[in-house]
Amino acid sequence: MSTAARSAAAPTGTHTAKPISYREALTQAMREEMERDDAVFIMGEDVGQYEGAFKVTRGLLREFGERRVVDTPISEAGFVGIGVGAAMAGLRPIVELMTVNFSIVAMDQIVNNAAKLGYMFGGQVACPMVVRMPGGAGHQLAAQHSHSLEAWFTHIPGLKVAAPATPFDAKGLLKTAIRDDDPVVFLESEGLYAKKGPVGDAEELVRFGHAAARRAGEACTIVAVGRMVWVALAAAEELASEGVECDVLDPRTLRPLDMETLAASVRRTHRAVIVEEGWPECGVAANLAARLYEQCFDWLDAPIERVSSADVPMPYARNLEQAALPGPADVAAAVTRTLRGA
Amino acid sequence: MSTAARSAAAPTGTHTAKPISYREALTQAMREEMERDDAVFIMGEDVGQYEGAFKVTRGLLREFGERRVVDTPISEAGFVGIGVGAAMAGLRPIVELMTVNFSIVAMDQIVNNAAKLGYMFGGQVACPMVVRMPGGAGHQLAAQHSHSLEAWFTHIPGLKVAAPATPFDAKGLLKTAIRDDDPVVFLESEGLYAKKGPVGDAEELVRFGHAAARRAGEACTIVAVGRMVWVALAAAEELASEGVECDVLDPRTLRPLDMETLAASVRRTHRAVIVEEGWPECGVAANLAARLYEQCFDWLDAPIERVSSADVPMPYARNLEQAALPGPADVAAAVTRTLRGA
Amino acid sequence: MSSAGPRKDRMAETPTAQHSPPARPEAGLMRDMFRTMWLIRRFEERAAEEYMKGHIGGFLHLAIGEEAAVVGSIAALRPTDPITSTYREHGQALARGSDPRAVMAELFGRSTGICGGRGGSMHLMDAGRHFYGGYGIVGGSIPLAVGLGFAIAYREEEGVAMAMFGDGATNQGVLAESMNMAALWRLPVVFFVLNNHYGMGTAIDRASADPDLFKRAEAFGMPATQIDGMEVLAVYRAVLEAARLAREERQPSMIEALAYRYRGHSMSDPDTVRVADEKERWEARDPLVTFERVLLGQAALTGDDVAAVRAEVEGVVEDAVQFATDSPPVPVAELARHVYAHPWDDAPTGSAVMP
Amino acid sequence: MSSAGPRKDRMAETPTAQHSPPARPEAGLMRDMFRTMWLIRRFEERAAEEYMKGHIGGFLHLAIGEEAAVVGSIAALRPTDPITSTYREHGQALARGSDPRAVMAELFGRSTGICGGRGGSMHLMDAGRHFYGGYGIVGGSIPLAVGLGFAIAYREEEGVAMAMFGDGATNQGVLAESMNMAALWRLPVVFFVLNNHYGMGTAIDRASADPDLFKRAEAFGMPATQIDGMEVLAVYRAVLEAARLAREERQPSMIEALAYRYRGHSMSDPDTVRVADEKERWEARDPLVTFERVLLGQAALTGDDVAAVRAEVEGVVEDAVQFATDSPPVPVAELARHVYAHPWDDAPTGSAVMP
Ligand SMILES: Cc1ncc(C[n+]2csc(CCOP(=O)(O)OP(=O)(O)O)c2C)c(N)n1
Ligand SMILES: Cc1ncc(C[n+]2csc(CCOP(=O)(O)OP(=O)(O)O)c2C)c(N)n1
Ligand SMILES: [Mg+2]
Ligand SMILES: [Mg+2]
Repeated sequence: MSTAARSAAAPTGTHTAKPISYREALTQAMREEMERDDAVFIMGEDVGQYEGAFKVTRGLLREFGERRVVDTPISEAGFVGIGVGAAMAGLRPIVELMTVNFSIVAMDQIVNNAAKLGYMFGGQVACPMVVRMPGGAGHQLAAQHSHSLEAWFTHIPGLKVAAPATPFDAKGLLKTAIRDDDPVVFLESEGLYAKKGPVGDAEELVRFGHAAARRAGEACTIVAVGRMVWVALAAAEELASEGVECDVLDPRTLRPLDMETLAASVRRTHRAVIVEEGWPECGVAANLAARLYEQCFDWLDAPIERVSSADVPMPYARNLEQAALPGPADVAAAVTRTLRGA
Repeated sequence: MSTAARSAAAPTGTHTAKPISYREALTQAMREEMERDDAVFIMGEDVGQYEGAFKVTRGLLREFGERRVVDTPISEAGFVGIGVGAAMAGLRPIVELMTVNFSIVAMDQIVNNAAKLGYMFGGQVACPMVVRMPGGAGHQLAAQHSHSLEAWFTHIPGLKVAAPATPFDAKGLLKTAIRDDDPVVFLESEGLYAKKGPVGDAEELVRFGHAAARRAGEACTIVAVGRMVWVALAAAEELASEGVECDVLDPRTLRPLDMETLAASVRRTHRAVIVEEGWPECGVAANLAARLYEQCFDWLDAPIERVSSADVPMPYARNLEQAALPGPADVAAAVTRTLRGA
Repeated sequence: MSSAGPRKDRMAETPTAQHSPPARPEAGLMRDMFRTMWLIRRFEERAAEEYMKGHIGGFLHLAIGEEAAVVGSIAALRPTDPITSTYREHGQALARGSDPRAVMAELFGRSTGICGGRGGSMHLMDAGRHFYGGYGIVGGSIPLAVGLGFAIAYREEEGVAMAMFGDGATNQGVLAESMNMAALWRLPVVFFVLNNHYGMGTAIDRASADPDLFKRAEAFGMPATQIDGMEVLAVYRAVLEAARLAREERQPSMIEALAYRYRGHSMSDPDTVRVADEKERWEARDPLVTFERVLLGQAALTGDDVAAVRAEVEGVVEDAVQFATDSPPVPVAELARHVYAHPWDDAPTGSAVMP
Repeated sequence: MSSAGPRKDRMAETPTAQHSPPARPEAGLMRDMFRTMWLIRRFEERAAEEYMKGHIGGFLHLAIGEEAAVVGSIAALRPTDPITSTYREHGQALARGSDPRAVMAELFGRSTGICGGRGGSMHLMDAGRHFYGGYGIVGGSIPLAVGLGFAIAYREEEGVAMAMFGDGATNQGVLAESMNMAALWRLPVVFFVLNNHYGMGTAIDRASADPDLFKRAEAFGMPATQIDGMEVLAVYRAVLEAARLAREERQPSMIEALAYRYRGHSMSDPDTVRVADEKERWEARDPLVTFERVLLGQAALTGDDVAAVRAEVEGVVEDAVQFATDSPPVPVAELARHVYAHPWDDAPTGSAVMP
């Protein structure tokens, strides 16, 4: 395995000084883009005075004032729609939804307006809006507060969907999202806000549609999304101690999707495990599996394994929640299954 | 091929007299269930005086009165929520959404309340509600009125999802849905309302989780959902004239899903094509493909082909819309691809 | 750097001078309004014919009978004031000055259509004329207008955004959310309810606990009025005042215009619920006839003028139909065009990077 | 034939006689209310401690300071009148008579929890006592209460459904939709807004164009009042009248109870936005202290009684914590239990059928 690839396991940026948290990386991205372009503003519940439910907008109200950091009522459908209207007029709203769970009441605005107006009006207007929101489970927030809706958003043409796993990507992808002329659904992970790592400088954007190689290996390809990248890396670490080296890939954006990189890896390893935090039916893993089979059918030596959350609404009890969520052991077991008979 | 299987190509009921339309089959199911159980009522926009945007509730207001056929304002989130509350209290609401496109404004009620309350309250209450809605495209209704959201609903544990393709199933599945103690998302197809066929009698229910064999063959398995069953059958007809006989399967419900039947067919034919009306990314076809690969990996002689709508918001222009929608030629071509090198 | 917002080529059509509608419309403006009302009426009648012939697909929602509300309101705005509307919006586009050829070609689904054939009757837009589109989800376009108003306030511009929607849309919760935020933030927005007394087959008193819809604004401390939507000058005056409030005092408000659509909900609606009696009562107050009487009375028009207007719009509509008929279809190869603003930029390249 | 609705085993706990709360609460009822308020206060303070110790997970939202609004409103209903609430609902469950052991065990995520450990603090339900649950999506539970009211009307029963929600929830559009339908169909529903002046960190005047939330009902022709939510008897009287209206006249109405939560939004809220001054002003009117004064003044309670009540609830809460601590975890094998009402019935069998 090359040193370059190894270093990717704990991603190190090329440019930056001290590591910062995923949360601060996002704040930094917003601050820089707001400084760069007056059309960029932030809108959402408690993003101003309260500095965000997860403190991602810390300091921004003080720095940019109420014109550009707008506290909203609890009216997601309304203010996402306001974001769409403002974006049509050429502003660049960053709409923060407190969590992905609340995007569901605003879904019509995202799916029927943001995603479609460029197309249905023949390209007369664009919708350069970012809808940021943390998702995922793991904090015993139970059934209504534990969604991972990657699959729903990825289903929709007209949207772009980003799911950063590292501080570097959190910053770099968010900056790309803000400058993008299309509506971007930006899926953060509650469980990663405190995670530290290096970040790029102000012009070091992460382009959409480029997977990241998080670890290199030849035994099996592991594709993991968002927080699951870390679960996959933990599994890969464990497997490595048994001599099984996996290729760990992070698509970073699910729309556009870097199939070439994923397929190239699978053609090399002949095996794949896909790890997602969402539900299994019609999920992201099923989608990636279907597409990988289409491109790698003759190369695959074992069925692709999917590791997803249990097919249940998320329970509150800690032990049940842990049982429902994918963990490193589940991933390692899946890899082992693909190696059976190898 | 057996005669029994052949007859399934143009499905014939065993019990009924003259064929009726898919629309009338639905009306009949509701009428019979309303006669049978006073807890059953219908609620929705224009379901009463107007007799339904697609006339599916024709005659029901006259027969059952305003208590049981309730015209609502254009407030989908509100009245789906009212349905959930009424269902918790033990009524059996049939909520008609004028089309699936409008379910998006009610999505929170469906996903966060109907689907989850049985679980998150530890089984204290159930939600015996049916949410009926037609979906699909083909009438030049453009981007906001052409959704097929099978994948979204199938993604959600706690929901059951039915998608009838024939009048027989429209009636039999709807009756099962009404008597079911769980929330059922009942996806009708605008394009099938006028389709005629036999139906079962009052106690001839179609159980959930049983696929229907629509045509038998050994060359390739075609799995098709909802209206796409007819597209698949047209393709199969065409292919048969060239000597290629396909197994055409209709899952009828996507949750629960009869994987056994689908997998058994694929193990026999060694090839599969999946046809859906929705979008390709994170769609129903990707899901079925992923699951079939898991169960039939060693039997498959060619990659599973997916036939979906184009990955674009639906355009208005007739020629573009036709190009975006899956047709028999697309299905036949996909089958042919799976046979290449066979 | 950004290509978002109205495209430059369409922007060029926009008048640059800030034309302000006068407090009392002078004869020329009234004649324009009269002409526009006739243009809309004839355009829609002709569209209905073409629909019956199968030249137009999808849904076709006609606003025949509602021309006063459409024309009076839009005439009271500046041409740069952004508007959003519903699927019943041929009139809005025409009142804003969109080319009837491009509108008809859109209905025909041709490449010369105002949205390149992708939108159809329900989704007209003319961004260059600040007509920000017709939308199909009831209520869904209302917050977009508030967002357009937000952008005006953000940039400290002078505009006013108008959300136009039906009585039925008032029962979508997003209206309440939108009104609250517009009022809370004092955005320059006019909420214009075109109350035609029906949402599809449902009469307003069967859908709204209180059929006086303008009252919905009160809880948000927002001024609101109910006006006769069959009288174009009444509509003009009310919107002029609402626009002034918005422009000068950053005070959003609501106008409820009472009107009626003569036809069914769409071309496919058998329209069996509404009684003949009711229809006749409204038709007796036809906005075109009423306004013609006013103009003749004020000598702002002569009988000959009326005939000339009707002949002229007849020609315009006929020409539009001919143009649409002769226009080429949208190339199928362009199916995926406009899904994204720049489809090729971000195409995945397959080179995994090591961050 | 149907097993939907409240399960029979829980139903047994329901009192069968239709107990009607009296117009003026007699001493016994007042003492009960006083005790319940203390029970809630101590239960929540104790829950906070257990949360800090890590025995409770997820979010924990305390209603300390809001006890008068919770207890007064529920006391004014019959025990069979259905209620829905939000995630801040320990008090609602306890006021309805739910076993403190089962509630605390739910917070601990144990199998003995009132929802078998699946719901946690935000999702308590006691269907047998017609407490139809705490919900996590702001506003999302409001139409459910209207649906419960719908079912009462449908079956021509005597009940009243009460939707309890916060000031922040009034800005979810679904409230407007729900009020309109309740009023239009004359359903027996009470909309009870517990206005504690904040939605998380946002003060009401920064979220609502008009902070007098009860005005939202007017546009639907619905009676509405604003009351002192710190005074349990004022709350009792208002809800009693609203319930009477609903029960006897099928007239839904809205009550806005003004109150305050002493703690941050949830245990994880640093509560830095609200100023000490404001907190002190409200705490000076603490509902427990105020009510104690009233009861002592009326000689409905003695100082000894007060001490006895406090000692008694202390024991109850302690016992609940002990019970929760000693309770077994939920078996992991039961992870998928209750996803569907009858998980095994419709399991696919794999036999394709030819219809
Ligand atoms: C959210 C939503 N629900 C239902 C529909 C179907 N629908 C289309 S138009 C319409 C009636 C709307 O009535 P109104 O707002 O009064 O406008 P009008 O058609 O009278 O101009 C309905 C119910 C829709 N398009 N969107
Ligand atoms: C639709 C939705 N948006 C956002 C949230 C996050 N959230 C939880 S509670 C809350 C504040 C609610 O305030 P209020 O309704 O006044 O109730 P209170 O917490 O004061 O009791 C918010 C914003 C949510 N749960 N649901
Ligand atoms: Mg109307
Ligand atoms: Mg509050």
